[in-house]
Amino acid sequence: MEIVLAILTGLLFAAGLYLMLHRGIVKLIIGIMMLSYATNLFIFLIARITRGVPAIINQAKEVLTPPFADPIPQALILTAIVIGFGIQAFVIVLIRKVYKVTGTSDMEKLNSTETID
Amino acid sequence: MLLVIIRFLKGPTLPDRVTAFDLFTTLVIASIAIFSLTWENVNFLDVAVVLSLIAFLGALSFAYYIFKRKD
Amino acid sequence: MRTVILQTSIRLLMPLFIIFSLFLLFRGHNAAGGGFIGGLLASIGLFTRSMILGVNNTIAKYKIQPIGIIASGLLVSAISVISPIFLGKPLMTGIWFDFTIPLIGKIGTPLFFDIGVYILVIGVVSNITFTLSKN
Amino acid sequence: MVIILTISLLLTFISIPVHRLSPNRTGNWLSLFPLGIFALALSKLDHVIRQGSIIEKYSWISSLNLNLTFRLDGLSVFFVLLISGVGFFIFNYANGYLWEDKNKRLFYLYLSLFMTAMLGLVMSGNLIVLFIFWELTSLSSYLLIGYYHNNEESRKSALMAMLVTVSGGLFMLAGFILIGIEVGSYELNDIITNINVLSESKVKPLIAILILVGASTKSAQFPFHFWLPNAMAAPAPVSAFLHSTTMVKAGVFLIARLIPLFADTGVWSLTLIHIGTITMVYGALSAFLHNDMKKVLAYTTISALGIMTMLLGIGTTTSVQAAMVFLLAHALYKSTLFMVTGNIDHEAGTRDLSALSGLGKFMPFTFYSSVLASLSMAGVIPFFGFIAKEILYGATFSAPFASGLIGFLTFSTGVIFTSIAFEFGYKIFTGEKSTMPKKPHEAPASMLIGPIFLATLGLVGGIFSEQLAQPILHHSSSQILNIEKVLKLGIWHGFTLIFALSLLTLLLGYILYKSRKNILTISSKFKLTELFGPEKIYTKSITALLEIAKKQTLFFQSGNLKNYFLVIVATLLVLVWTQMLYLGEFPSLQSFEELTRLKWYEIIFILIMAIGLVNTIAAQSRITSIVSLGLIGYGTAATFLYFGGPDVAMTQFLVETLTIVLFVLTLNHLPKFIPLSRTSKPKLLLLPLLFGATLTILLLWIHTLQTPSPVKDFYAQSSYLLAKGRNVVNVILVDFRGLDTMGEIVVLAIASLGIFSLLKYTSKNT
Amino acid sequence: MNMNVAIVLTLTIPLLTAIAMLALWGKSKLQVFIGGLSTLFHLAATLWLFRDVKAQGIQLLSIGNWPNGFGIMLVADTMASLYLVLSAFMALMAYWYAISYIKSKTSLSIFLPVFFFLIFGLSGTFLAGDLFNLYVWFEVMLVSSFVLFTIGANRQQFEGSLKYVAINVLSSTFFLVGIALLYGLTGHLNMAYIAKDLPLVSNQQLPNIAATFFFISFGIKAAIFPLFFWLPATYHTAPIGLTALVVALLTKVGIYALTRFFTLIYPLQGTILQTVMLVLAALTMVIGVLGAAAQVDFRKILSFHIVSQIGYMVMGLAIYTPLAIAGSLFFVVHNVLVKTNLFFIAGSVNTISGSYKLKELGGLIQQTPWLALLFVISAFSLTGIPPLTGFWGKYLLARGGFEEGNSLVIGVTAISLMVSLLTLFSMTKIWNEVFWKPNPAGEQPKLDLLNLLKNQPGMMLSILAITILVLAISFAPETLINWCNESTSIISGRQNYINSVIGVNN
Repeated sequence: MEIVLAILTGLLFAAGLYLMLHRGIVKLIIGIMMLSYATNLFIFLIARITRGVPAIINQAKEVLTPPFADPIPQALILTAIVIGFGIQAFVIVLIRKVYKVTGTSDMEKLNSTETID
Repeated sequence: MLLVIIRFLKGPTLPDRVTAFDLFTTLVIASIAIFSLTWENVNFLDVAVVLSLIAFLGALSFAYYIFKRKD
Repeated sequence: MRTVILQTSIRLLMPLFIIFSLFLLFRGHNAAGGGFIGGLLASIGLFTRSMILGVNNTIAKYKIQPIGIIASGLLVSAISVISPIFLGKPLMTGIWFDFTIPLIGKIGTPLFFDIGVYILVIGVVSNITFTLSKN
Repeated sequence: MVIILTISLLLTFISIPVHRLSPNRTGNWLSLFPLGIFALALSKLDHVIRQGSIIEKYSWISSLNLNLTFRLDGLSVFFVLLISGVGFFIFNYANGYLWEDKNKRLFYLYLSLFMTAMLGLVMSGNLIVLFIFWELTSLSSYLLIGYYHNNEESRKSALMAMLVTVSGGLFMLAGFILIGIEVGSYELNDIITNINVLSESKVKPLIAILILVGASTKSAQFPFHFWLPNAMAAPAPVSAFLHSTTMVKAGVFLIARLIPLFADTGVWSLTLIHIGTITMVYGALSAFLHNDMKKVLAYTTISALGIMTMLLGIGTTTSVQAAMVFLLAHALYKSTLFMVTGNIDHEAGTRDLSALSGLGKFMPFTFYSSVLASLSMAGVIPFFGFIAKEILYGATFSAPFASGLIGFLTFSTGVIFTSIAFEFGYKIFTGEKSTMPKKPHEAPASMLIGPIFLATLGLVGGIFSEQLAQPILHHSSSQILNIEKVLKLGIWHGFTLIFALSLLTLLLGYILYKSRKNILTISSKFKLTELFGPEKIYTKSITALLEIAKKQTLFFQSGNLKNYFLVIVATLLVLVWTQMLYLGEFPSLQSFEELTRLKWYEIIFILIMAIGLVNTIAAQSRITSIVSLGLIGYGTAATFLYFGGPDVAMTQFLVETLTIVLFVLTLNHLPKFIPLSRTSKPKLLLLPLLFGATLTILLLWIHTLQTPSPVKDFYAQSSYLLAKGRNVVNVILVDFRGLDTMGEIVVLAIASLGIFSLLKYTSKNT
Repeated sequence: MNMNVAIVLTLTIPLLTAIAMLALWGKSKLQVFIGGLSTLFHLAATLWLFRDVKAQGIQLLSIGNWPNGFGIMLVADTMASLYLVLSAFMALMAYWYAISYIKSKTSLSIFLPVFFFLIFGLSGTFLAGDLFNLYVWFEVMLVSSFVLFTIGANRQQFEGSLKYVAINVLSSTFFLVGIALLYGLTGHLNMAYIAKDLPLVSNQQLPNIAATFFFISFGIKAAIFPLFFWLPATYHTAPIGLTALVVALLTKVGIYALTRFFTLIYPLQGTILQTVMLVLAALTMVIGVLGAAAQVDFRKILSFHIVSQIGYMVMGLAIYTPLAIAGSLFFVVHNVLVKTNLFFIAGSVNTISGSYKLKELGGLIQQTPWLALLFVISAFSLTGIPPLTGFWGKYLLARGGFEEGNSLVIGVTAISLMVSLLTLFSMTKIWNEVFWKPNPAGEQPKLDLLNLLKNQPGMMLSILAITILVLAISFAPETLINWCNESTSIISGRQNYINSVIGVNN
């Protein structure tokens, strides 16, 4: 399973980056989102995955006994997802603005800041 | 489930895909329910409930979009 | 989007959204859930309502001032973070009260922190969605 | 010595207030300061001569072992006297020269700053302190050369001077730092006491070269000389002060200062002799070929500086003494000539040698000083210049090697100097009055005091050389080499070969002067002055630099985000793979065997995600790709769920839905996909695939290692008992790692503020 | 119990102020007043913390009172507290500048809360003793800067910020991957624990690879070649008053993170990355300064210079001798002060003349000789003319480099000296064009210091204050050099840091 998921993660990374390399401004944001899935999966998988046992202490017990899913990456992912959400929402609105202001969605045409004049 | 995916891939129109997506969500909800039964863990069921509440919104927003586009 | 079915159903669903979100919030410490998830659910509810019944209607009904909500959410969290200082303990030290409330469980600063998160998320999401749909 | 610096610094600070109080007499008032310094230095002279150097040491930066050390010894007292003495006249001169200038208050500020720097430079007893003042002279010289900043030429010349001298300074700094590393101190005294440490150092020749580069740029040695003629864009007082008498001699001073350290290094004296000789000849020839009085003077200065460098390089007792004597003689006549030129330029409106004649009637005092200075320059008895020339010839013809060649070249230079002296002292003042832009008249008094006094001093100093110059010069040169042999100055040494040469110089000089016009006509045909030279290299390299700068900037900073991503990721991958392959230790395949098996529903989800992935990339419409993205998002959430993360899954579902809804809401305002984005697909796919593959490999690799996590175990143990929560993930979020969550909600708040501001406040001014 | 009140104040003051700014939305007078007080208090708190650290050594705050290593820890050593004081000082300056710069009320109402969130993020970044926490602080800081760059935006601002955001998203991705790798290798997130356990990892390549991810991620933030592209695309687009603090500190946060990571967690000595960093430092210096030489816009020149100067700091780190790292730290302080001041002056020039383009400017030496003087001090300090601050930075680095003796190091150090010449070249270009050249629009009315203070009070005050500080450091660098030395002795003796964090429980 890990191999499959690892390959999938790799593919997600690749696809995210690939989309970010496109000229279209919408693909940029889709790429960013995909990259964030990939990152989350990566963190999730870095600790060995455990099927089906969440890190929730049973009503009858006082401590968590193995096997259980490593809660730390999960907590990290939660934070990362939320931060990612904030940034993605901002970027979505930003590209909408960029498009509205510049009238182009071609990243290669957005280079007025780097001319020498 | 695969049939849903085929519909999704083939399209051909946007509403087709959206409907497929909605159906897909329903299927996910169902599978979570089954999963939760196999592992005898209630926590997973909550996820299904949440998903069922919000799945509605997804479809709604696409409908909204299609609505607006037609205007 | 003002079809009667939708309008009626969202009116019915709204309390469900709110109640379930509160349920998730308070239960979060012991089972899946928590302030963030609860807040998201509540705000999605609000958002759905505003899509169907209109933004202004929703704002009017729930008297929403997003910036104010964000501020109060942050404030609640910040207070729960800072308050242990006054007992001479480091930031965020969990302070628990002895009594328990049925359905919610023990009351302590981490819970307040989570409530702050809940409020903030509602504020943030409604801020984003309302400004977006108004624009 | 600190008192001297304090006075000078005070001068810098009060120059502007004084200007405010007395705008027309600023220079005169301020000149009292250098006069005071002169008197002070004179009062110390006796002490220095009798009891040796005075050293004052103040701790400055003890962690760097850096002290503010000042020393007043034979060498520095000579320079202090020179600087303050000439400085006194320059301030007065400037008062007249800049009478009508509206912005002169800054001029005095710059000039006093320069004087402070120069005084500090010659008195420093610590190499780093010396360097600080060294750079300050470059800086103030920059400001002074660019004083007429409305003129583009001035600005360019100022920049050129600064770039050349500062770049030399950098070499010098490197040299000083190396000395500091080798010896462990920057104190001149310590270095001299530990001379053997330096002598044994392997890098000593390198240090010598580095320092010589610094000295050469400052003292306008070939091939760094070209900034000096250009620096003539400065007002005349600046040229008379900085670019003939003081600053350009800083390099000579430095060489003299460091002779005790490097005299035994072959490369040191060889370089000095070569550079000095070339500069001397080159400067003299160039001077001869120019007609602009200031340029001519600049080139003769270059030549004279070459002479001093060469003399210091020869390094014998006589030659070092000759260097000091010549330095003084040169300072006296050259500053006079510069001021004379300034007067003529000021009152006649031109400084073209060929266009001037018959000025004597109109400017008698200027004429007087010019004649005297020229006579000294030509080396006529009994002027101080004569004494200098005698001892100069003596030193070169007795040089330890190649004395014939060096002596001959020096002699030829002397001839050229003489011919130029005829121009300055005779040609332009006599004969019929030529046509000039302005009606010539005598300069005001303050512009005459300096030239008259200094020129007369050239005469008096010659006659009474034994009484006036000998003690100072003896001590300055004995300071350099620890010379016991007493310097004897006098006019009459009997009919020696040298005396004959002196006479011959005058004669040949006159002949050369007479034929100058013809030679110039011929040379102008060949455009000798515009031939390929170091200045061309400078201008060309500046142009080339700008060209390269522009090209590389447009290349790297192309404005295309795609390229930026490519470069960044490529850098990452190159580094990661270098690291990976460097040790070449890969995990065996067997270690992967114990991985979890697949379940059927997982396969379906992974399939769905893969389909979503492909579909997102391939999608032709935006909505399709967004829906497919949602598919992946849900798939990811399901994965989290299956592997024990209900909280994460729930959050992912919610966030996913919300993001997609946001997306859809803005979709109407977003552009459609552009087909041109699909032009170079396969090529673009390569890097992302490699990137993905790398991360996959890393992920699997990590899995082969078994790492226990004490933190995880602690959370499992104490989540309920200590933090009173059964949901460990949530407890981590709100308690164990609550600060993360605090930051996270702050991020959300800021992002929503940002969206608010984007949508609300920018719609108007688009 | 580990608690330092100064750390608590350093973090809570900006947070509470930001909340207050949100709560007082629209009441700008009151907001500005509270903000002013709070920046002062924040500076006081950081100074207090700095004093504590100097007096008692490393200060800790274990958030949630959990045993060390299990909760999030905030750690203040000399380096961190020095950075904190610096950032608090710059915040104060930027605040004065901004409130007199920003004329629009709507911009101000967004600016104020975000500005304090930014300070919050900055303070957290320097205090973080936990890698993931560092990531969170980074994001707080970045999102604030995204917002600041887009307030009241024009076309250029939008374009610039889009690139800025996109590249930083990539950087954050690498950061997270790096954190994940280190967690996978050591099972810890606390930096001191990772530092302790990382050498024990059986595999030797994976730590190197993880370090590479961090290098790239922090390198992007610090704007090292070839990762700096976002900077010249962005920095010159937004109004200086709004983004001054970002411009002043963002890249230096990258340097801080690099220094922290490569001295504490992954000692750089003798690794491949050290060589890579040296080479890249040289390239950064050269490419940056050439970029500056090519530009003809006041702010663009300054932006490219930031890149060039970053090269010096990275060089100091990569040389990895105590003196060089101290030099690098000194250089950071110097550069933050001087470069920000130059940006401030550019903003002031823009307020006077209405342009940043060199060809549209001119004659300012006649118009405002005082501003010219202030510019000269900062500009020549930047180029390393002694005895101004830049010289000491340059000197420390050069001495550190030459002492090291390795030929590559010496080569890079020599390049760094040459680059300072090119820096001089482009600084004099600004001086030539803006101050010396006659104004193309003809002579302008004079503005003496009093006029300036009346027209742009906060702006001039902050410029003056920074200049005075720069001069003070120039003539008495002893104290700062000592502090830098002390910080680096703690860096080199990383055991001290590790012990302080771990030791309390053991």
